[in-house]
Amino acid sequence: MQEAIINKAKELLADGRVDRVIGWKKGEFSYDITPAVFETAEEIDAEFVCNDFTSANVSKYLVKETKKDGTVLAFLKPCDTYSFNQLVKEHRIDASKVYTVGIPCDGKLDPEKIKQKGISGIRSIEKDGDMLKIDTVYGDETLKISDAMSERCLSCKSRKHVCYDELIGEDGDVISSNRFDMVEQLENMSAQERYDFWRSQLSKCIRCNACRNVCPACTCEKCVFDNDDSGISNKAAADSFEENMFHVIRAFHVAGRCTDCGECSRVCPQNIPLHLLNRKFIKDINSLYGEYQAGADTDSRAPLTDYKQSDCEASVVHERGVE
Amino acid sequence: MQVNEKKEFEPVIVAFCCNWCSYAGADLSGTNRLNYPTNVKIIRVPCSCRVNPMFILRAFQRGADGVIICGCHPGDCHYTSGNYFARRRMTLLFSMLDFIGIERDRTRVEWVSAAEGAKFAATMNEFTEAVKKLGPNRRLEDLRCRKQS
Amino acid sequence: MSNIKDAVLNSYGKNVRKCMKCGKCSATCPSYDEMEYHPHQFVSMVEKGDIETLMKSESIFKCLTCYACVERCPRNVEPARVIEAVRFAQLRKQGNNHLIPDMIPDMLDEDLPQQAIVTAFRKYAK
Amino acid sequence: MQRIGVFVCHCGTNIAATVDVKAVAETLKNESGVVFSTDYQYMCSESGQNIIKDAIKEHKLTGVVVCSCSPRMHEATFRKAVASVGLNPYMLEVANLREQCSWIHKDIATATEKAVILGRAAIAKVHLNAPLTAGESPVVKRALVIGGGIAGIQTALDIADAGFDVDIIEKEPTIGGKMAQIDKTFPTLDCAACILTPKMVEAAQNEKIHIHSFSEVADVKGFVGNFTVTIKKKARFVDETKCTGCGLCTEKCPMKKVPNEFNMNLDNRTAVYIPFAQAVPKVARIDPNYCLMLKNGKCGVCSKVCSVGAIDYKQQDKFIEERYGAIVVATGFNPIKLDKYDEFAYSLSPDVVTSLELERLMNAAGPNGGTLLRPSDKTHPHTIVFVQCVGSRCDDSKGKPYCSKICCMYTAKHAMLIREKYPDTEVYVFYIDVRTPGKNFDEFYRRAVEEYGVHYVKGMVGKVTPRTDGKLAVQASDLLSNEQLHIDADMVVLAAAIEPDKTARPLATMLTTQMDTNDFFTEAHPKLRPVESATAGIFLSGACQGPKDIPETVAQASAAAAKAIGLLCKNSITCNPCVAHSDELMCNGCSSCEKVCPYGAITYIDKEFRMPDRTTAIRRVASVNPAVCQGCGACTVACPSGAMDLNGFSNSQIMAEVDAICK
Repeated sequence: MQEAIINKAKELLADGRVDRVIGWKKGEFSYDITPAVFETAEEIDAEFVCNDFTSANVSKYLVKETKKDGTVLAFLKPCDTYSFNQLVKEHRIDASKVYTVGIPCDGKLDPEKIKQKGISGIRSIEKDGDMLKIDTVYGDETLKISDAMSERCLSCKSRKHVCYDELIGEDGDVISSNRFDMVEQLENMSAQERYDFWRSQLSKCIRCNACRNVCPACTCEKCVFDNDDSGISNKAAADSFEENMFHVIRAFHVAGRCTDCGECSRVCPQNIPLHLLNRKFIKDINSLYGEYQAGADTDSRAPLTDYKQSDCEASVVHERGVE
Repeated sequence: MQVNEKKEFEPVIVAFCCNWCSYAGADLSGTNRLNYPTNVKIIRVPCSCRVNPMFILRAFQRGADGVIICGCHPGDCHYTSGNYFARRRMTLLFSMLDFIGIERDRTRVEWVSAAEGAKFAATMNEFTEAVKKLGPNRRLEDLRCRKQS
Repeated sequence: MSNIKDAVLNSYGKNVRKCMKCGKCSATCPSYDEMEYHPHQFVSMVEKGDIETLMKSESIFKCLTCYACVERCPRNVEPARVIEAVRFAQLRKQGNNHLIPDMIPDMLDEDLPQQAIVTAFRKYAK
Repeated sequence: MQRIGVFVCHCGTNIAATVDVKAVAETLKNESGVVFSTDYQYMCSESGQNIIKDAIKEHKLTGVVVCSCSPRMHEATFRKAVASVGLNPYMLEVANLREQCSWIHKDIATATEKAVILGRAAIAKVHLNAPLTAGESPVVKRALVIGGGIAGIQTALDIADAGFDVDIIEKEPTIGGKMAQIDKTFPTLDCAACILTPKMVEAAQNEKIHIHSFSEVADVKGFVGNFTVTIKKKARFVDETKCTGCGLCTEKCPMKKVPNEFNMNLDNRTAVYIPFAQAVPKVARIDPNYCLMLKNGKCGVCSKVCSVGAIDYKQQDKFIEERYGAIVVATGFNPIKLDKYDEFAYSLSPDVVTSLELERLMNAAGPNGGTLLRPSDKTHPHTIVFVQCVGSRCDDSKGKPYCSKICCMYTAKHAMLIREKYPDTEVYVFYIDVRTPGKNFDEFYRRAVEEYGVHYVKGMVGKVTPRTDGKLAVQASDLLSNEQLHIDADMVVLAAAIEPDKTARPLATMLTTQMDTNDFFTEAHPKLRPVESATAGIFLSGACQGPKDIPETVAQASAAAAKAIGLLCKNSITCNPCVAHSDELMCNGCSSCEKVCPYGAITYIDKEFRMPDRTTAIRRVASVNPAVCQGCGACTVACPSGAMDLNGFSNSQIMAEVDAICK
């Protein structure tokens, strides 16, 4: 797979179809991967990777990349194509400056999960059937792939690319996933239990802003939290309220625009399940205003910039069974 | 912080009222001398769609115990569609606040027309009563702000 | 005096002041000619507190409770319910006009069905 | 830092009785930025305004807070006052101490406490106020009148008289409205057609007036001075420009059993018809529900006989768009449906009729050529019972809560006309109250009683039972003699309540005007602005605003016309400066705001920006047209980055108010 992708990148660079390539490069460890821009075949040969750990969503980087001259080649996993579409819809990406190549994805691995199994000193990881063979400095280990798979990939919503100029491999389908199960579980708790749950989660927040910085929906020229005139500017949470407020406002700002790519939870150093806040909005929107998948297209109206006269009243929230 | 145990809890309630219907409705309940508690303080906005979720969170942060948004009845918005957008925004926000465990009765949307002075007063009485029952807003308040007063 | 008025108004449960004195209740009443005081008079007399007069009148038992007036009253005053409230005020004067249990054995007819006896207590209590 | 002056009004005792105004002024003096604070009996009075003006000059105030009545009442007054001494009018805020404090609270201590907080909120807002300047937008010199009854006709004539073009939209095939159906008018008893039809003709011939008959309003966009209205011209299957109104088609039409709505369905018309002889425009219309050609494609007689070829079976609804500076609503009324009132046997007997049906029965152009006959057997009625207040003055569950206003007078008229024409007929009128406020109205009613011998009975009819002998057994109460009456009547006439036309509610939604719970349009002020709606540029004429008789309707129609003319005379109107604006440095160009804007005021431009690294970049940013923006603020919340903000109600201003209240 990686070979096919590298060849494609080099081919498009060589015939001048694109000027740059956005992909992933290896970090200090094999599982420690960051997005990167490559301008030459040499750079690609030296550093380009695409493996089970290249899970970062590169679509957000195109906001800046398409401001520059020339065309950029982007390799997009199915879930990345939703983010790409959404950004095109919001005029944040100039689609004419991007050449998109859809690449297949069977789910990415989460190094954190592997480490949580007590496996450390990882040198390399290889797939073997539904098992992982892990070579560590302390000897070989094995692990079931499903135990190492990213949480978000376990509840993957779609293996279908919603947009691409070219596709490597076969296209998949939209999957009926179980992604709202956890939201539902929380909904069924009492208010006090929910409060305790979120307090225990959100109090871990260190306001590193990683969730915001990685989010493909958070591409504001100036974030309200950085804007002294917004009235809610806030660099670091000083108390429990502000921990709540930051995440509620962030979730609200991306409501109806969030494609549920799950980057926020992936990058959270404190492992806060932030995607649950976004999914709550998605679930509510689906049930109250009809199924809507942000990024599935580039022309439909987002649920929060749309209305029906027959919409339910806000009191539906108050009329719910469990308190 | 000194708390006078005997004193009845007096909630702080912020009411956002749209200029065309609900603010006029509030005026009408004044003109008709219809009582509602002093706890309710009204902020005039041009339309219910002007109410940013940030305002509501800010109110809670600064120590409000309840926030109510009043606008024209659906279909009667002075700006045609503002209250429809407000309705979606508030529904989702309230649902989210509920999701993180904030008591539902602290938030409310009510449509009050310029002719409904009685409804405005009744709504404010009810809402204040409901918030009183919940007691002080501890789940969402910014403790720093409370201490200063 | 005012106690009776309060009791009547309380059991009536609505607002007699809603009456606009159109007289449609009396216009529609099938027992009109039987009654000394007519439905519209009940409403205005109860409002004035002149209830003793009504309680003494046979009119409270002439009302058929057919609810024609309730159906047709434009103001939803429901005069039949006013009459009913006055009737109850009269019937429920415990100790005054009710039979005393001790009196019953002498009056009891073995053949009388139980239900008839109970009904009779209510109906002929006066 | 602003230099703020606080002015606390006593409003006589309206505020001062419940709020310790001195204490409020004293406490607010200590707020940051407040350099002057005082109280006065009546701030809105000239001397009160002078106190404000003097203080602005003396203390060099940059902001003013008036603690008085509702800003809806006197904000404009105070803005004018501060502007007269050179302070920007938008540097003023009003704290509502009367409607929202003193009038609703009783305890002085808590009311005063609240008053201080309201004052603080206003001060906090003024700190962040910025001077605003109002722009101007042009006025389209053309008016639209919706409804072609007497109200609409009068309004249109007056506007046209002033020299402006005016369009009438009428949903029926002819203008004229309810007045065209009425036989005689009170209190003078002159014939309605004799005074109405000349006006209809005048409207048709006036070159400034353009009548769109058989048309409806399909859509309204825009705002005062610049409305764009889509008019739906419904297919009448007759070419209006060709038809001469000769009536030959109506004579030849084989489909003759169509209920004639002009005569309240008391007789029949043909499928192709002209509503009545004096119809304007006098153009036929084919009723597609009955026309054999349109239903099954077999007939075509009208098309054959029409010498000008006006019949067009393929005609479609047509939509036209027109721009107006002012809109007058004159949608009128209808009698209510009576199926809820079974006790009067309206649906059981044809001899129980509504008053409007009686008008047709008595009219020379009516089903009986002006002779009053019972609909059932066409015999002369000898006893007629009139029932007042049918469905009016009811509890909400039973009918309309309001008085329909016109019934007392037209019933007196009917009773009088019947007694005059048929002295052998006994007429009973059952009333709850007889309401005759109006010039020569009570005299008129008294004449009915004294000169014409109409039996007025204080009481109500409880029940009407049709008997097999054709009589109607009427059971009623006579409250004054305290007896129940039984009358054998030949006819019963019901004074049905009137209600706004059904088209009014959807129209109000399109116009974004307000209605009360009964669907009557709400006026901007019940006493001082009775013919304007709260929405600028929309005026109210006739019974759409509340029940009215003809003289009152005509008076209001002319008043509405005067208001509309006042607007059309202006070349431009001052815009509301409290409009949205976008901070281009923060705008993402994401189009969220554009999607929620009800006025289409937001467009996007590609703009070049200097970047921090001295390069330039072109970005798509939102731009608001201040003449089109009405300042609702929907965009400000839709904007994810907070680039969009609203003048006069900015994010920071509202948050400052929130903070002041929650402190």
